[in-house]
Amino acid sequence: MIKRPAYPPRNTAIVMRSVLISLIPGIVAMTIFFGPGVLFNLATSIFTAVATEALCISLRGRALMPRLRDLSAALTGVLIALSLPQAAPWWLIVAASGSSIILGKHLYGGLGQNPVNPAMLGYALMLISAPVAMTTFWINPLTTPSISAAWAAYVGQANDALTGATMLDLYRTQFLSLTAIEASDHPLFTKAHLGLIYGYEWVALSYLLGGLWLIYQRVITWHTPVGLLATLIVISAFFSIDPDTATPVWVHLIAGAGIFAAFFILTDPVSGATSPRGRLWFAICVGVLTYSMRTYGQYPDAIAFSVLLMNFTAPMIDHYTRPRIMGHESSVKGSGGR
Amino acid sequence: MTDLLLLIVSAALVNNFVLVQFLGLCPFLGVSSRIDSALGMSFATTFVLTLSSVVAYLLQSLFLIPLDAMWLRTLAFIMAIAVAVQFTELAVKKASPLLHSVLGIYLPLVTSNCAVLGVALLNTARAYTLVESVFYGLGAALGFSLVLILFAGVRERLQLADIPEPFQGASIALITAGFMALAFMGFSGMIRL
Amino acid sequence: MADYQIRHCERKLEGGIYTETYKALSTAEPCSFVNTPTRLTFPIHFSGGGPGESIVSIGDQVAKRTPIIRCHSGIIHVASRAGIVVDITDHAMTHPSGERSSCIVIEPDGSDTQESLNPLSWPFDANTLRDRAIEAGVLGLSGASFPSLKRWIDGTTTLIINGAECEPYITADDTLMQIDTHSMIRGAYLLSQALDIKTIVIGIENNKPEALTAIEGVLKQYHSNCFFDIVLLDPKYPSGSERQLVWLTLGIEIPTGSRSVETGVIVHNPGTLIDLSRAIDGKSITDRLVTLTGQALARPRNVIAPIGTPITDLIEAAGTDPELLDSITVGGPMMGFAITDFAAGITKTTNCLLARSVELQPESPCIRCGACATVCPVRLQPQLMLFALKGGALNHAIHEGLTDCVECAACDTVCPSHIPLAEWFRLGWFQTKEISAKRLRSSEARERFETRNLRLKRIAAEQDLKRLTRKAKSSEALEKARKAREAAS
Amino acid sequence: MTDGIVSIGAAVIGLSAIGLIGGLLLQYASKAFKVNGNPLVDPIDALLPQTQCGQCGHPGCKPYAEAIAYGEAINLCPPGGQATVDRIANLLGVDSLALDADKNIIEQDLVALIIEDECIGCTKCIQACPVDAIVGATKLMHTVIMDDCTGCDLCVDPCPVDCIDMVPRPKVSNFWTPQHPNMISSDRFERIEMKHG
Repeated sequence: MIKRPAYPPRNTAIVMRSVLISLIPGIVAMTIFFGPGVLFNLATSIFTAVATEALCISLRGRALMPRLRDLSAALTGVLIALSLPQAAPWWLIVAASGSSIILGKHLYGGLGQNPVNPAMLGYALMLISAPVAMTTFWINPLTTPSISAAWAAYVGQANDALTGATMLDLYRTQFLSLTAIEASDHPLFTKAHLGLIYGYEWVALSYLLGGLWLIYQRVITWHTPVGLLATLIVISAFFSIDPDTATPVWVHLIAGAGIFAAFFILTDPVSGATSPRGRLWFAICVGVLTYSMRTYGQYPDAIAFSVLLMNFTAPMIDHYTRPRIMGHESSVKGSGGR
Repeated sequence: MTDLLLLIVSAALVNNFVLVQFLGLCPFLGVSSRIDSALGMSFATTFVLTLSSVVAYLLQSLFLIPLDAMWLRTLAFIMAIAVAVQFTELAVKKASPLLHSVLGIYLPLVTSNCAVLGVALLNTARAYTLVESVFYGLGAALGFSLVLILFAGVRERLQLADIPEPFQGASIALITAGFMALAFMGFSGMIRL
Repeated sequence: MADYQIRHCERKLEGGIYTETYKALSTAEPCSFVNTPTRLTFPIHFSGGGPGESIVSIGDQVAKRTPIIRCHSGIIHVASRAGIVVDITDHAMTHPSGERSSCIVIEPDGSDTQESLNPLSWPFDANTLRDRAIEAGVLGLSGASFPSLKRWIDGTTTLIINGAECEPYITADDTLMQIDTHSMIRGAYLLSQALDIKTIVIGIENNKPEALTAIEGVLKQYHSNCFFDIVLLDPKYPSGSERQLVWLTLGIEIPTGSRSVETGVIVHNPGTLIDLSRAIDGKSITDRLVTLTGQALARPRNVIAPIGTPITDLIEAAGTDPELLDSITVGGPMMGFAITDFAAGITKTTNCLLARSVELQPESPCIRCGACATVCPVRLQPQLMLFALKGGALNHAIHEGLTDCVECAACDTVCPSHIPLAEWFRLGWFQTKEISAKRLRSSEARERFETRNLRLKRIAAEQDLKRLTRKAKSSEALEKARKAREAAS
Repeated sequence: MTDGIVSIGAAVIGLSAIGLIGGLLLQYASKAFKVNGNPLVDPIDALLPQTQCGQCGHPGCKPYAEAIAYGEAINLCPPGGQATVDRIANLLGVDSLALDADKNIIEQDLVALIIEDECIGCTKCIQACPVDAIVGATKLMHTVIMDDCTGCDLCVDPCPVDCIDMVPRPKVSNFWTPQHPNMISSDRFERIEMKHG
């Protein structure tokens, strides 16, 4: 058992490395349940991200190695690959990864300056630009593609039998039209299949494991994940009083990107709120927005849009959740003389 | 009641005038470099928008329709808006001369703010009742204020960031506004009215 | 026996950090005296107590405790050893600016001639005591050389002895509390009597059991009508910072922009109280205890050295060749500053010389992780302040609370990007001061300009009036003359 | 046909009536919200350096502040430098301008110094000083009060014997500025290791 450190890591590269390590269980689970395409995507995405980062830095005439060594570009690449459809063709990955590094990060001056989450920006851009690929090139959880099938999907010749919409999308579009009784007979959603075949549970659990390890290592604080997950659970539990019309709690929690986002996307320190109270509010707002967009909006998983929206409110949240400075009467007005 | 609430949400977020319908971009870019001026502009625009939707409704129902003078609609609306704007300008100048100076030309330009005329025209085109007009105008104003203030917050941060030279100033602001519009696309399809 | 209690502090410092302390390095050997050096230097403007002027000239023979510098604030600094003033010149000094400034250089002649002031005898009032402290050159002895006399205003109810030496490495106050406990308690007691204070709080960290035992031993023998409240603190940095200490021991938050005296509390270091006790006996301040420590020194220990002793001599006294060191840290690793010219003499505020070689990690961009905010003892958001300062928006930084920063550098220590946050904040604070000084000057100029314009207007009006009356008179006379002439013709 | 004309006439009259009502409302508003003087002058004046040097073409800083409030260019103040231009631009929400190129830009904080050996005591400089920072009397030597001098150099030209120099302002003896954090990396050190566990 590794002893819990008393303070967060003392090095940006170690922070990024810890996040990368904690993603390993999730990646393994994804590969088991969704096939080797995940690994192709990862390799492409990381390569594109790091190459673009290197290009941008050298275009600005800055020192290359210190920035590449901090692994932030690689982490963005991994996050992009994990959030894109598993059967996505290579160009989608390259476009998402490259645009997130260039548009999301280096237009604003590189690490630490970007107002929005680069990975989510890349995802949202792709969702707008290539909506068909982004909504239908997910691996159907009832199948497990072979290496050759995964490669075919990678080069853009995906087999329709292997792919489909995400479970969250399916639930929304097909399942809600059925009654609860009909639903329990539906092959996709019977309890017997849960976890064993579809793997969503196992992937979510693996991400949860990695995320908890991050909290244990003090790389992230509990505020963000707890804020998002609790909000999702509470709201979906409230609305699922009527099971015929609402998506149940477990689908919200594990079928979408909820847990992955709670631990790895929202915790991006650069584009989020910075005070603990601010992080809690940030995550709660993302939760509310995500639920409403998932339920009423036209995109299946709205985490990316919610995160982007909240990124824009982060400066305001920072301003209004500032703790009271010692010796001051109120918390918002910070100025004073010595 | 629920309908009115949905009307506000729809006007403010789903069909946000600035980021979804791309109306009123001039003040959105012009006065968003500082939060305090954005706040002032928000109040001014909210006031003008709400007032002008009421006035437009009254003009429409009491003057244009009875006299069968719909061809004068644009003219009449612009006149009403101009009066409201001029009134606001005088009030702002009295209340906060600094804000008046900071808002500069953008305050009188609210007259030609297409969001304001847009709300008035949409109100009449959709045949909203008086209450609906007010709420629609209010929603549009809230949406405008929301994105203006948020954008100002982000721009204040951008001013301190180490942005590559070719992108400094207006270009990064436009890019960021584009990303903001991208984020607002998440609301699309949420409310169909 | 004095009335006293020992209690554990019930409050916990918000933020702050636990660091490796390395205190044992310098306490392994007992405290000792150093030999009188061959040269002593005394900066005229930077000896503590603000800018001043020399009251000796080159060639003067001075005795030990002969006054040599009078600060504009009134504080008098004395020669720490008898000798000859050989020079008054620009010289390196122990100061964060690293600049040279005019110093009095004295070569000790080894003689033992000395002057002293008349001892004060009880009863004396606060003013007498304050004048004595000024005359004897007692400073606050806290890092910022804040003259202690300003802290002495009426209405104080509590005296806190700051025994929380929370900076790593330094053991100067700890040692003083052990070797001169009686003087410290006496100084505190007499000060309390003069100011009519009934409670003396001793804030001491629980990693100093020897000092605690010594204090308890003295208090058991001591006769006083004060109540001594000994508070044991968690050894968390920066609990020895004034604002934090007042809050920890008394639960009082000093409002922003004011000092502890304004809430009726005065805080003094053990060294100040010992000096005060000596000053009452008529002895001006000539020596101080300095911790020589750090892994780069062969024999780290505490020494008592004459003020003005060059740093070179002290490094040699610690068994190390000064040539081997590039720079030395004056003060602790957290709030100290680096000195590269070892010819500089120690001042009344030099409590520690730290020599060590620690690898510097390269700085990388801030990722707003917020680690700094979690350790800030005043709950600032250092990451936002840094962003504003780096972008040149000083006002923004002030709005975020820049002026409340105590520059403890805890944020600096935990920063994963290795950004020198505290140094940015120090710079920002100085810029703030500079701007407000300029503002003040320009508003004074405006006033003088307006007064002058009014005066010029008034003078012009007066002259107009004079001319008009003169003209009126002369025209009257002219009229008369003309009439007379007309009448005549 | 007549219907159309009637309708057009009614519309035009109606519109005019509405215009009239609006006009009356605005007339009332302009009375009710009347502003006396220009309230911008004082905040602008507070930002100007108060050297009263007249290099902007106005007799003193306040008149220049008034001129700015009524639309004068904001970049005419050399003693304030670019920083002042930026601050005024920020206050008024206008674009900042580069300091006017015709003005000789003063990089340093200067003060006047009278070479006392050469002074003939003519009092011309005393009359020229806008802030009463020179003391002396006829036939007696004059001296500049350094703390009060704004460095406007208005006293230099009137001096008949050219005995006034502009010198850098003497440093206040205990004032110092810390080194810039970007500059001190060589002297910097890691503060301390954290205690783990």
